Amino acid sequence: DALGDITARGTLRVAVPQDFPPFGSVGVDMAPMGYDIDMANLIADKLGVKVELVPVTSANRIPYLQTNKVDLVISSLGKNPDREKVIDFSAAYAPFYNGVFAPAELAATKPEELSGKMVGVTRGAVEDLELTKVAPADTVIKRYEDNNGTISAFLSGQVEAVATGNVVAAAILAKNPPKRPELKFLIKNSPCYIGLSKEQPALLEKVNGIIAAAKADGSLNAISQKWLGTDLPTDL
Amino acid sequence: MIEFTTWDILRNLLLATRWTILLSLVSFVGGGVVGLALLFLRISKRKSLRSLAKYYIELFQGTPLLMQLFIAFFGLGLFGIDVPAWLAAGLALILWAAAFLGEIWRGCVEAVAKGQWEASASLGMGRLQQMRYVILPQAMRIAVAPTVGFSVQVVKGTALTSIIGFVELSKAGTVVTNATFQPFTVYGLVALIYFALCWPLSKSSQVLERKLNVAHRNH
Amino acid sequence: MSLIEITEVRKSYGMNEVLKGIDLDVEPGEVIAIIGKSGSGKSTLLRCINGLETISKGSISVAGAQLLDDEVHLKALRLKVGMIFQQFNLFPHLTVGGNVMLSQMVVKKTPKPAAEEMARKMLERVGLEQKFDAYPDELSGGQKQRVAIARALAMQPIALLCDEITSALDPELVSEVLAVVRELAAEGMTLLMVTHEMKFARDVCSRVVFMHQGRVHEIGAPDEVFANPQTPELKQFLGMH
Amino acid sequence: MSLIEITEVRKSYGMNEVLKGIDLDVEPGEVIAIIGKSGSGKSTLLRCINGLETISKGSISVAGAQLLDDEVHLKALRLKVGMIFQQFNLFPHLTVGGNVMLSQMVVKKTPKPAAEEMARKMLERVGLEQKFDAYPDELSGGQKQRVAIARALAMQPIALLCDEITSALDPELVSEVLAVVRELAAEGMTLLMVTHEMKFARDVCSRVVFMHQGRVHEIGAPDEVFANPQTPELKQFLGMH
Amino acid sequence: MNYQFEFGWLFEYYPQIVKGIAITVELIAVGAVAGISLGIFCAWVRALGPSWLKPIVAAYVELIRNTPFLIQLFFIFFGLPSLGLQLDELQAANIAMIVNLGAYSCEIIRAGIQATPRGQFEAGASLAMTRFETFRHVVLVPSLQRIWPALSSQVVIVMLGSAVVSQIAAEDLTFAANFIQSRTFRAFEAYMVSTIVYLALAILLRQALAAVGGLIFPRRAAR
Ligand SMILES: Nc1ncnc2c1ncn2[C@@H]1O[C@H](COP(=O)(O)OP(=O)(O)OP(=O)(O)O)[C@@H](O)[C@H]1O
Ligand SMILES: Nc1ncnc2c1ncn2[C@@H]1O[C@H](COP(=O)(O)OP(=O)(O)OP(=O)(O)O)[C@@H](O)[C@H]1O
Ligand SMILES: [Mg+2]
Ligand SMILES: [Mg+2]
Repeated sequence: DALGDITARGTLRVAVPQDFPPFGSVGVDMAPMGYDIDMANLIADKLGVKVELVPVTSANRIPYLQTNKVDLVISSLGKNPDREKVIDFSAAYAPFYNGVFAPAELAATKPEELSGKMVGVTRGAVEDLELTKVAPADTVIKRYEDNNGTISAFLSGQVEAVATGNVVAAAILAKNPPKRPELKFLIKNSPCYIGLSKEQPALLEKVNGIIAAAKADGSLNAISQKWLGTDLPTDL
Repeated sequence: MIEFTTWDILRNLLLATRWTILLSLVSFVGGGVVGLALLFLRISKRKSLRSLAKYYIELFQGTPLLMQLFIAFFGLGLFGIDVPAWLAAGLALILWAAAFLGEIWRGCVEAVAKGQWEASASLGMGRLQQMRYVILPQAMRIAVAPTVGFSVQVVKGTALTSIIGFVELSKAGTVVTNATFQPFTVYGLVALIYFALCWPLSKSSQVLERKLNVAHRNH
Repeated sequence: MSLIEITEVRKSYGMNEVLKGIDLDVEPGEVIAIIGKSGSGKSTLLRCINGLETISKGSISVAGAQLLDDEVHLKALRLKVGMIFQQFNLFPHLTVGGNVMLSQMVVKKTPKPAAEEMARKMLERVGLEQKFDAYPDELSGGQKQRVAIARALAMQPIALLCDEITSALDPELVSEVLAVVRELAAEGMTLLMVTHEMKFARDVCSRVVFMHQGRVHEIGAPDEVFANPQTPELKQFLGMH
Repeated sequence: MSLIEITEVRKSYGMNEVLKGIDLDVEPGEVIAIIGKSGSGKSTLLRCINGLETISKGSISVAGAQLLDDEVHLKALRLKVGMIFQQFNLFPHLTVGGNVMLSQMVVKKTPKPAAEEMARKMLERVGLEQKFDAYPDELSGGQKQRVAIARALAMQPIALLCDEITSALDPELVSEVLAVVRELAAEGMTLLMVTHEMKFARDVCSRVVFMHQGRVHEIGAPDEVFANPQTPELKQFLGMH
Repeated sequence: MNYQFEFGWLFEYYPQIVKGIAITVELIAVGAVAGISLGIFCAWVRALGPSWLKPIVAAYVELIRNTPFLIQLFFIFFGLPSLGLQLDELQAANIAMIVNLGAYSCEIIRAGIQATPRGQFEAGASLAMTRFETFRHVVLVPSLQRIWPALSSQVVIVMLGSAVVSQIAAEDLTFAANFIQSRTFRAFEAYMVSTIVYLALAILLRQALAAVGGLIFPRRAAR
């Protein structure tokens, strides 16, 4: 069983993003840092094991789990029924509001107004699935391999708008990029969950316990303050 | 927020280049070993072994390296084999390089005059002895230039491992681009580093080829 | 029992029958010249005796052992019968000494010093002891062929097969190679040689085999065969020279 | 004014002066044979006249126009002077007809039907009208050379340069090519030909030029030159034949 | 192994695959035609062209041959916009493939040109053709014929290399596999199907190129 393996091994292997600030990005020393990384550390800490961070992309994080390359996916993973068929989800550990972002000059206040526009999104992410549902048929959706691609495409003007998390856009804005992603409208409130392999009740229970405890003792809120600059929403 | 200086960019890219070099070496050496085995199969007396090698080569030369990487990475896991990115990358590159090296070397072995096989046979040597003492030493001379030439393809092939998440030079390039918003500079530098790795190899391959053609001496 | 017994040997390439039933017995110490037009199957016959080609029918035995097509038997055969080629086929990456030592060390597992001693002795025999450390491409054609002979001799065969060993040589170099062969013959080596050197065949050989269209067309002592050819084909062939 | 005026022409390859001051005037309709030992500069002279080599000193003019080393002048010159080579140099990827039509269409912009008509006429002239659709590798050497002649003629040159055009041919094919040249001469074409066919030179040519060490050593009517050579060099050269 | 293979998704997603194949085929068709044309031009420059152009073409060829296609692609797609040159992903992919094949085929074709007997150039010249006309009408076709097998292999290699254009969201065959994988989580099956399709495409492409060779080279011209 997975929990047994982890304790036996003494390390917790966690899939984390490195292209998705503020959840995961790199510092000048190329070391991963962000909300998800802190979360991974917190869980490993509570399990009493070392953490091994495995950088993944949105597109490949679920195969990582399916092929048992990692124990947990803490990679701003959103929940939907398709995914629930193949993996299990913990309780939510972070808030996430998907929205469509674009420079000031692009006018769009609701999905219908994306008609004819070119929108970049990361393939396989919740934004991709949601946007595909709500956008009009003549919206051109460009699906990039990873968030690096999506963000680069937006910043280099290859797409007019991107669909991503509000905090992601905020993190980009904070770095004063050449193109400023401003929120046009939200498409989904899709909190982040930790992904686990199916049928590992012991591990799931343990992780949920840790999340609940972290919510209760304020350590999760501290992470939120550090990376998102706000308190955790109460409904999480 | 942290600011990257150009030096930070370059330093991080160069650090990642270590992986590119290591991965290239592993693929090239591993590919060489497997390629040698393929070569022996390819020129074996048994038809079944020959076709086995032929289909292997056909398969690996006929499908994208990228797909081979994907399958090594995601596929092997399904068989319960735990493959970290570096292992999948190394494995796929080794198998891929072996297909090309095996084929290059077969050409070189076939370029050795038929009389050499006959003379060594009539001296009582077995097939392996013929290969070991007579054919390979001559084929190796012919093989040096194209083999060095192919090493350039290997170095460039390692760039694809970025797509299965292995952080070598190319992946570092995308990650740094996203932390700096300077794609032109970053990809320009990445290209220059690759050029600095590959160009000496291609140049020496050309020089070797010319040398061997001009001085057609055999020792 | 003869040293080499060739019985009813046939060899085809695809539909093309190149040897059409060859019978030939060679006694120890005999020197046999094989002559005949281009394409008559002379090389093919030698190559079959050495196992470089597999025969389609018939049998070949050397010193009582059958020629069979597996590595063990082939190796045993080739230890008894050496072969020398028109194109020398020296190993270009080895020195002259290395050429002569290689198969002793690899095939017979002779230790290096013994192999070297043997190599020097054989090179001396062909008059090339001073070329021990030269590479093949530093030698003239005649010297190359003498090295090839030394290389074959170093394996101490009981018979030697020579396929037009002087045909690739400039005329002035032919005699130095033939001198070596003549000496071998005098020392009692069994020799089967395809040759166009009629004078040499007449002087040195004990028997002459005339091949024609894959058959042994005439056979006999050189005096008979050359002075008194029986068939119009041999007459015509000799008339060409 | 002569058709071709060669004045004080010198040509060096590096330090090696191959033509050492050649003077030669060719009148319209003349047929000139150039003879001489190998290496005496015969080919080089022809190649200079055609602008395939640039001359180091002196001048060459054809029909009044100077030979200058730029594409416009060279093109004008080569439209006047055709050249035929020892090695035929047919274009292997084109049919015989294509070979003869190509330069008309490319250089002169002749429309295809007119070019084809001309090609057929010229091929008829060399007796190969039935080979229009054959490819060069289906022809004998003599046929190839006749196609090369037709190809040069199709450009309607006022003079033809021929460099040993029969030397690469088997003896039995030489006469079919010479017959074509003989006819051209009879029709009044100006011809400069390097040749080893002394009998042909004697029969057909109006003048013979003997070159020796990069100079015109003797020149004159064939009867004089062949019957009564003045210099020991020419005597020796003719003695060779 | 407790993994259950499942290919049911093929029915739902086959339009994606068909579209992916169409784009891959479009990429290689355009890439081959334009890339080989570019290669011919560059080979002409390097073998016979004006000397001021030679170093430029040489630098281009060396640069492309010694950097990964993926990086060239990123440079064109993400990098060039900061110089004001905005290309969509298909244009970028097309250009990257043309530029890539151009450099490789340049070297291959140049070898073919250099193997042309001197007499062919001289025969062209003596028929009053300019150097360029001689190249165009006399030298080119036999040169191409000489190196056609090598060139064909290179085209196949570039076709297989095109798999990375999915990285810039060009919806080629690999994109289709990745897309399906991200929706169905059937990574292994999706990649296997696309690998088989690539293999089939490679075999077909090889045959198509041989057929094209048969059309443009009517005879054993080269030697
Ligand atoms: N490997 C082969 N495959 C097919 N046919 C062959 C092969 N080797 C030889 N032959 C044919 O066998 C016939 C006899 O050839 P062989 O070389 O024995 O003749 P030869 O008497 O040695 O002639 P030469 O004097 O020219 O060496 C020839 O018709 C030849 O074409
Ligand atoms: N491209 C070249 N570079 C250097 N030297 C050359 C070149 N072409 C010819 N030569 C030299 O010029 C001299 C004259 O050569 P040319 O070909 O004109 O002689 P030729 O009279 O035609 O002889 P042949 O009867 O053998 O054809 C020779 O010494 C030759 O070596
Ligand atoms: Mg023979
Ligand atoms: Mg000449």
